[in-house]
Amino acid sequence: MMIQIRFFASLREKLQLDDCELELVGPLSVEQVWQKVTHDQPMPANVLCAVNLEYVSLEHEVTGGEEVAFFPPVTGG
Amino acid sequence: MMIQIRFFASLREKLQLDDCELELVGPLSVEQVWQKVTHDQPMPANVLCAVNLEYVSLEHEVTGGEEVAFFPPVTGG
Amino acid sequence: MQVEIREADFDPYAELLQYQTKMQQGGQYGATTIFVGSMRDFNEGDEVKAMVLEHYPKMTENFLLQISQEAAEKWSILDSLIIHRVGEVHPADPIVLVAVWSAHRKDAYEANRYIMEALKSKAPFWKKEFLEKGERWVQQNTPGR
Amino acid sequence: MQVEIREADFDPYAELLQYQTKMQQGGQYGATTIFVGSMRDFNEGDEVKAMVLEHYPKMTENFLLQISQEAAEKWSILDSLIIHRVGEVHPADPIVLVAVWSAHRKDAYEANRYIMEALKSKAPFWKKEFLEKGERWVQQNTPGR
Repeated sequence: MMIQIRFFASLREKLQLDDCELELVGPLSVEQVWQKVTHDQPMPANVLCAVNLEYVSLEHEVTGGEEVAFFPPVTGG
Repeated sequence: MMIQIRFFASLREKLQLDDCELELVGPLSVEQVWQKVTHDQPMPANVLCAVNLEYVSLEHEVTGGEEVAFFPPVTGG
Repeated sequence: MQVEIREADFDPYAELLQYQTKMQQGGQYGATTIFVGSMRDFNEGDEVKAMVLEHYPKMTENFLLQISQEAAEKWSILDSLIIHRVGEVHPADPIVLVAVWSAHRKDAYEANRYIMEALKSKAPFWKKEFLEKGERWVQQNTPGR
Repeated sequence: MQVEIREADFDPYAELLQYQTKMQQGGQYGATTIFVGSMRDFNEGDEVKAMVLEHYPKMTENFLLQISQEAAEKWSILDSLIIHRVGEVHPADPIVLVAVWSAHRKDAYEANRYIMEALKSKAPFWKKEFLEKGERWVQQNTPGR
């Protein structure tokens, strides 16, 4: 099962990673997803994470078919 | 010395008093002004009073030349 | 800082656009808060057909200017505008417009609410409602409601 | 209840007039509160020439709709409207419009501020500022400021 991974704003520029896909062999926490796709780059303390367009904690597990997004603190309004 | 007296809104209608003048022989509190011009009608507890367009308490003294206004609770906005 | 009493119907959004264009402070304010009070067709269980707003000329303007100045002392604001109707109004007509321009939203929100609460509790305006049967003076404004 | 992401400049006052006309609830609402956030030409000691607003499509709309619904559950409101710009903006351009219609002012003020604070703290938008020399991402929004 595949998952889609997206990065936004300063995080995308800093990591120089485009949106990508990852093949899952078993369930992964979003923190483990980060480790895999960034090749173990340290995660900034204030990174926010969403799965299927909803905020989740880093312990949230994905099992396949999800869209996982990582982004910096929001600055809208 | 004369003072001008004005009544507004429900108070004007209830008292059936138009704006009027009063000749002062000495200083009067606004409460005493009320008594004179209304011929001792009881003053409703929530009456507001202004002298020269500024809120004052009923003890405020007028000495002549002022505009004294009595009105009910305000209901603007 | 401007305060106006209007004897005819006004469009708050057209007024805002016009005032803001004249202000020429675009780029300085990050936050604009606006309150528009409009006439409701229902009050205290009765249908209201029309309303007449009386005021105390000059004292009203003085008072509104005074609360605008108080707001400008308490909060960091760039400008403010108050427009208030008098005379006969009908359901849906705008009655009051309060606008505050500030660099930041906290000041803009708090100053706007301060002005409205002061206006509601102390500005010398009075409303008389015309119902299907008869008329009545509104007794008082509810604090903070 | 409406939520919109705009890719082009908008006039908040024209939008309000249009939305309110369509609402057809005149006479029901006594209180309309409006917040307009505009681009400032100055931030953290630097002149800002332009800004690019990025967002997370779909998540943004979902989130804004969710906070509109939360506001409608917490307060008694008749309708609400949120418009938020994305793309390139310049000083004085409107960035966000939040409007709330209610019978009474307390609900309208509180619901509007609730929506703005939630939007500022959690709606997935990001600002990149363009200065005289170089560019930078805005690091974070200040709570309640």
